[in-house]
Amino acid sequence: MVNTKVTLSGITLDNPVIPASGTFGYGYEFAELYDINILGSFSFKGTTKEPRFGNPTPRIAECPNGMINSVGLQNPGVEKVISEELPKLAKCFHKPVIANVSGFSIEEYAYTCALLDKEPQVGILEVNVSCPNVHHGGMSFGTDPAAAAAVTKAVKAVTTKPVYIKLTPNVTDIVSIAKACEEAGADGIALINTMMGMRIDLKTKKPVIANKMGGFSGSAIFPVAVRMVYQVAEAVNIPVIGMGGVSSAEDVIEMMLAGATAVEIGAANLVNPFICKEIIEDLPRVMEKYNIKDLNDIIGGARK
Amino acid sequence: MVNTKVTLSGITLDNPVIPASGTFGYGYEFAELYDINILGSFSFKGTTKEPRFGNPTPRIAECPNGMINSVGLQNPGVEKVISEELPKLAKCFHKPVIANVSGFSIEEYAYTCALLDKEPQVGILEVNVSCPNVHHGGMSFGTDPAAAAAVTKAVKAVTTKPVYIKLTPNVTDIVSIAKACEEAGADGIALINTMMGMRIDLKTKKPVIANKMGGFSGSAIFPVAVRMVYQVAEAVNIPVIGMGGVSSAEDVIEMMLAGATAVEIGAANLVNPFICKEIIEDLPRVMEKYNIKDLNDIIGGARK
Amino acid sequence: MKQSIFTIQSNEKLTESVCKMVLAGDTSAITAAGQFVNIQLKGFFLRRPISVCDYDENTLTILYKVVGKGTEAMSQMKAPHKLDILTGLGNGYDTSVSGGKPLLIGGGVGVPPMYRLAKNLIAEGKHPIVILGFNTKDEIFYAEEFEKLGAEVHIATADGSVGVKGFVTDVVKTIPDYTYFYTCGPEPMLKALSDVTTTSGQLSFEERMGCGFGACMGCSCQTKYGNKRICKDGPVLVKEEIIW
Amino acid sequence: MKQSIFTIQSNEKLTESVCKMVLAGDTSAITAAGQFVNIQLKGFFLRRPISVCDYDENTLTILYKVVGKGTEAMSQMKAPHKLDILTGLGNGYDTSVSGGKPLLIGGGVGVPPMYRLAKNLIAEGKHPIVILGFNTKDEIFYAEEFEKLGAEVHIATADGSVGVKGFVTDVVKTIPDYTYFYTCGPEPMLKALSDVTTTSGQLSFEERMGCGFGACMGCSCQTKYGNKRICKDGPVLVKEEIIW
Ligand SMILES: Cc1cc2nc3c(=O)[nH]c(=O)nc-3n(C[C@H](O)[C@H](O)[C@H](O)COP(=O)(O)OP(=O)(O)OC[C@H]3O[C@@H](n4cnc5c(N)ncnc54)[C@H](O)[C@@H]3O)c2cc1C
Ligand SMILES: Cc1cc2nc3c(=O)[nH]c(=O)nc-3n(C[C@H](O)[C@H](O)[C@H](O)COP(=O)(O)OP(=O)(O)OC[C@H]3O[C@@H](n4cnc5c(N)ncnc54)[C@H](O)[C@@H]3O)c2cc1C
Ligand SMILES: Cc1cc2nc3c(=O)[nH]c(=O)nc-3n(C[C@H](O)[C@H](O)[C@H](O)COP(=O)(O)O)c2cc1C
Ligand SMILES: Cc1cc2nc3c(=O)[nH]c(=O)nc-3n(C[C@H](O)[C@H](O)[C@H](O)COP(=O)(O)O)c2cc1C
Ligand code: FES
Ligand code: FES
Repeated sequence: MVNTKVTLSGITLDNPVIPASGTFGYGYEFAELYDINILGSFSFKGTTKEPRFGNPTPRIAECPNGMINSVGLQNPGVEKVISEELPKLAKCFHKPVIANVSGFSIEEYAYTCALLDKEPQVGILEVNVSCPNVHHGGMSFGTDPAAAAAVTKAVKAVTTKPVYIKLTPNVTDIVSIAKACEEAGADGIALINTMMGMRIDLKTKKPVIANKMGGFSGSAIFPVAVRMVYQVAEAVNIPVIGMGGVSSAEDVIEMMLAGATAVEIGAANLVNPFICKEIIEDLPRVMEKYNIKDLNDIIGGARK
Repeated sequence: MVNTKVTLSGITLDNPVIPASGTFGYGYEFAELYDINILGSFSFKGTTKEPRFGNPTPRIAECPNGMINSVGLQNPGVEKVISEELPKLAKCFHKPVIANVSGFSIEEYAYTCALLDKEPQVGILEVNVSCPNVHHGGMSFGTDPAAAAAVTKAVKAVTTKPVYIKLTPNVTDIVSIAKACEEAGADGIALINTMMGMRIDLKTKKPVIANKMGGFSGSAIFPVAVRMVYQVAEAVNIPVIGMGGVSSAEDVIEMMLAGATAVEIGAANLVNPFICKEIIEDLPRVMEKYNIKDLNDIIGGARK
Repeated sequence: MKQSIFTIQSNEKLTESVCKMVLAGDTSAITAAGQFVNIQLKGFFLRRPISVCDYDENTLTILYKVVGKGTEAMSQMKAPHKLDILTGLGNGYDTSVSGGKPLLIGGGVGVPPMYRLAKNLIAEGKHPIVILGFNTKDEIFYAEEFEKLGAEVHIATADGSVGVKGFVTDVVKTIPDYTYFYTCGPEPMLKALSDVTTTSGQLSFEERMGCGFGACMGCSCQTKYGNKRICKDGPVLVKEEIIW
Repeated sequence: MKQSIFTIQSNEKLTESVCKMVLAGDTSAITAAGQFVNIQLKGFFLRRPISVCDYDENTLTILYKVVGKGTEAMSQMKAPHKLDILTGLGNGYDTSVSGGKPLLIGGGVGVPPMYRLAKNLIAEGKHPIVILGFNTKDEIFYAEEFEKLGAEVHIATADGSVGVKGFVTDVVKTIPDYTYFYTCGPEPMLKALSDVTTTSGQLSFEERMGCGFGACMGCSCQTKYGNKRICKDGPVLVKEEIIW
C-alpha cells in the first residue's frame, strides 16, 4: 500500500489531486459524473466582490496541446457565491474546499476574503493575483513583488484561514514575487496561472478571441510550469501547489518532484471530465512503478 | 500567381521562410537534402567571440508538442566561423544570410558584430540578447530595456548592416524591451527565443537536462509567440521577424497576420528536415485558399 | 451527460463539403432533439460539438460540414474507427409548446437538428412545415429525408437554383398560419427570423466551446433571463429572452 | 541520410521487454553496421533513435527495448503500419581495421548493431568473437542468431544463470589473442571495456538527441580529437579519442 495523503497548512488531503479554479465550476457538473469526494480538494471558480459577466465571446481558442480562454472571471459575486453556490456545493462535496478570489483593488481582495473567511467549508483561500484577462485587474498585482505583497498582507489581516497566493507565469522573475508573498505572510504559493497567448483565424484574419488575447493553458505549458514550480519551491519555505498542463498521474509526480505538495488540474477537466478520477485511480500504480511508497518522500525530490 | 516576396530592411527575400538559428547549423546538413537556395534566408548557429563547447549533456528533453534544449551556444568562435564555416556555407547558399550573434558583455557583442560586418554574405545581424542557457550571459541583456538598448547601440556603432535584436519571451513586458531597442537604433526585432522550461525524469527523479533548465520551443509555444509578435509589431515601426512553434504554411500566415514580415522556423527542422521546403512549396496553395494574393498585404492584418 | 466510445458504422459525403456519419454506441443520455454531442479527435485538444441529427437506442447520426482541420479529419475516418464522445449535452428543443403547425427552419449546417425535431413533432401528431435554406442547388442535403418523414418541405436558395430564390425569411413570410417556430443556423439568419416571425419560437445558437458541459463559462451569453451558458442552458434559447 | 516511409512487416517480442521489428522500405542510405535510424512516432515530438540490427536492399531490422512511452507505442504497432524514418544516420563501425580476430561486445540493447557488424566481418573472411552481456537468462536475445552466422559466441549474465557469471569484461579477460574490439552498450560497460582491453577499438555511444543528423548540437561530446556530435561524427568513437 502506498500513501497518497499530503498536507497543506494543516489540512490533510487524501491525495494531491485538485481541480483548478475555473475549470470545475462549483463542482455540480462533475458530481453528476462521479463522486467528487474522492478529490483531494477542489478550487472553485474565481470569485470577485461584484458579479461579473466577464469578457465578450468568443472566449475560447484551440492551440496545439492546449487552449486559450478569456472568460474574464465570470461569477455571480461573493455574496451570491456564499448564499447560493456554497450551500449547493456542500451537498456534493464534504471536504474543505479552496476558495479562489480575485479583485481589482486591494480593498476588493480584502472584502471578498473577509466574507469567505466565515464559511466553514472553505479550507484555503487561493488569492489569484494573476488573471491575465481583466484589463485593469489581477495582472498588475501579480507582476510586481510589492503589489503582490500588499495583497497578501491585506488578505492575511482579514482571515485566519491559510492564504495561498496564485501567481502568473507572465513575469521575468517569478522567484522574487513568490518570495515577496512569503515575506508578507502567505501560507503557500499556487502556480502557474495561464500564459498570455493569442490565435488568429486565417479565414476572418482577426484574433479568434473577442478580447484578442487570453490565458493559454493545457499540456503545452507543462514544461514552463515545472520550471517555475522548481524555482519557487527552491526559494520559499512554504508549500507550493503546482499546476499548468497536468494531465496524468505521471505529470502529478513530476510536479511533486519539482517541489509541489499538491497539484491542480485545469484545462484537462474540460476535455476529459473524468481526468481527475482517472489520475487518482492511476496514482498508486504509477507510484509503484517508480518505487514511490509515500508521495511526501518525493516533494522537491528533483532538487536533491 | 501569388507574391511571396517580402523585404527586410532593403533585402528582398523570395519568401518569408527562414530556418532559425541553432536548428540549421551552417546549412550543410540540409544542403545534402535539398537545394537550400529556395529559402528566404537562414540564420546560422549563434556565434560568440570565443569558441564554446556549451553545456554538459544531456542537452535535450522532450515535451508535449515541443522540446527543451540547453545547447548553450556551442560554436567555434567568430574567427573560425568566418575563416572556416562561411566559405563552406558560401558554396551551398548564395543569398544574404542572417548572422546570429551572442555575447557575455557589450564589448563582446560589438567585437563579434564588427568582424561579421565585413562578411559580404551576411545580410542581417541578428543579435540574440535572449539565450536562456548561459548563466551569466544573454538572459540579463534581454530582460532589461536599458541593457537591451545598450547592446543595440554598441552593435549599431560597429556595423552598417541591418541589426535585428532577438528577444526572449521570459519577460513581464516584451513591448518595453522592443521599444527600447527601436529607440536605440535597431533596424528590426526578431522574436521569440525559447521559453525557460524543465522536465524531470521519473526514473532518476532528476531533471532530464544536465543544466536543469533549458529553452523550450516547438509548436507548443506558438500561441505565446503569436501574442508577443502581435504586441511588438503594434508598438514598433520597424520590421518584426516572428518565430516560435511555426511548423506549417498556415502558421507562417498566422505569424504574418500578427505582424511579422518574415518568419523563422526552429525546432520543426529537427524533427522534419524537409519542413522549410514543404512550407515554401505549400505557401502558394494556402495563400490561395485564404484569398491572399500578396503576403505583404497581410502583415499585421489581424490588427486592422 | 455520458462519456462513451462510439464505433463509426458509415461516413459518407452528402455534398461537396457536408458528410453524414452514423455511429453505434450508448445513446441513453440523449433526451431531446436539438441536443448536441462533443467529439474527441486524436491530435486536437478541444472536442468538436456537433448536433444530434437523429438517434435510436444504439445509433447516432450526425451531419457535419468540413470547415477546418477537425472536421477534415472526421471526413477521412472509416468504419469501424472508434470515437470518444460526450452525449446528452444541451437542453434541446421543447416540443410541448409547438402548437399544431410549427415552422422548422434550418440554414446550412443548422439543418441537422431539425430532422429529429420534425420526427418527434410528427410522432406527436403535429404538422411541421420545414424550411431549409442553402446557398445553391449543389449544397442541398437531407431535403428528401424530411419529405420521407411526411413533412411539408420548402427550400430557399440564395441563387434561386432550387425553390424560392432568397433566404428562409422570404419563405417564412409566405406562410400565414404557423403556430410556433424552431430554428438553427447562422446567427444573422436567427436574427432575421426573430424579426420576421409573428409567433414565439426557439432558436439554437453556436459558440466556441471549452468543455461543452457547463464547467468553464467559455460559451456564456447574456439574456433577458440572466447569464446563460450556450452549452448547458442552451444551445436553444427562446425568442423572448434573446438580447440581439 | 534519407527520409522515407517504411511499412512494418513484423513486430514481435524477443523477451519480456525487447522487441524485434522488421520494416520494408528504402534502405539505400544505410552504408555501415553501427549506423542508426530515427523514427517518427505519432504523438511524440522527437524521433526515436534506434540502431540498425540488419538490413538488405529493401528491409530493415531493428531490436528495441520498451523503456518509455515511445518504445511502448512502438511495441503496440502491427503490420502493415507505416513509419516515417530517417535512415543512414551516424558513422558506423569501420571494419577495415579489425584484424583477423576482432572482439564484438554487446551489452543489453547494445547487442543489435553487433549483429550486422558480425555478418560484415564474417563476409570479409574474419573470425569475430562475440560477447553478449545480459542481466539474467530471461533477458537474453539473439544469441542463436549470432551462432547461425558462424561466430564464436560467449555469454555473460550478471546472475550467472547462463554462461559466465559476471560482466562482459570478465569474458574479455579470458580471451588472449584478439586483434581489435567493437562494442555498444551502457556507458559504464564501455568505460570498463576501454580499461580492460589490450587493443584499440571502436565504441558506440548513446546521447539524448534533438535531430539525429548533425543540425542542433544537442548530442555533442568533447574528445581528444575535438568536439564531436554523437549523431553525426559518432555514434562510434575510437578508444584513443575518448575522454572519460
Ligand atoms: C452546439 C453546436 C452544435 C453544432 N452542430 C453542428 C452540426 O450539426 N454540424 C456541423 O457541421 N457543425 C456543427 N457545429 C459547428 C462545429 O462545431 C464546427 O464547425 C467544428 O467544431 C469546426 O471544427 P474544425 O476543427 O473543422 O474547425 P476549426 O476552425 O479548425 O476549429 C477550431 C476550433 O474552433 C471551434 N469552432 C470552429 N467553428 C466553430 C463553430 N461554428 N461553432 C463552434 N465552435 C467552432 C472548434 O470546435 C475548435 O475548437 C456546431 C457547433 C455547436 C456549438
Ligand atoms: C544512436 C542510438 C542508438 C540506439 N539504439 C537502440 C537500439 O538499437 N535499441 C534500443 O532499444 N534502444 C536504442 N537506443 C535507445 C533508444 O533511443 C531509447 O531507448 C528510446 O529513444 C526511448 O524512447 P521512449 O519514448 O521509450 O523513452 P522516454 O524515456 O519516454 O523518451 C523520452 C526522450 O528521451 C530520449 N531517450 C530516452 N532514453 C534514451 C537513450 N537511452 N538514449 C537516447 N535517447 C533516449 C528519447 O529519444 C525521447 O526523446 C539508441 C539510442 C541512440 C542514441
Ligand atoms: C476556462 C478557464 C478558466 C479559468 N478561470 C480561473 C479563475 O477563475 N481563477 C484562477 O485563479 N484561475 C483560473 N484559470 C486558470 C487555471 O486555474 C490554471 O491555473 C491554469 O489553467 C493552468 O492549469 P492547466 O494548464 O491545467 O489549465 C482558468 C483556466 C481556464 C482554462
Ligand atoms: C537546438 C536549438 C538551438 C538553438 N540555438 C540558438 C542560438 O544559437 N541562437 C539563437 O538566437 N536562438 C537559438 N535557438 C532558438 C531558436 O532560434 C528559436 O528562437 C526558438 O527555438 C523558437 O522557435 P521554434 O519554436 O520554431 O523552435 C535554438 C533553438 C533550438 C531548438
Ligand atoms: S463550453 Fe464550458 S461552460 Fe459552455
Ligand atoms: S542530435 Fe542534433 S546534432 Fe546530434
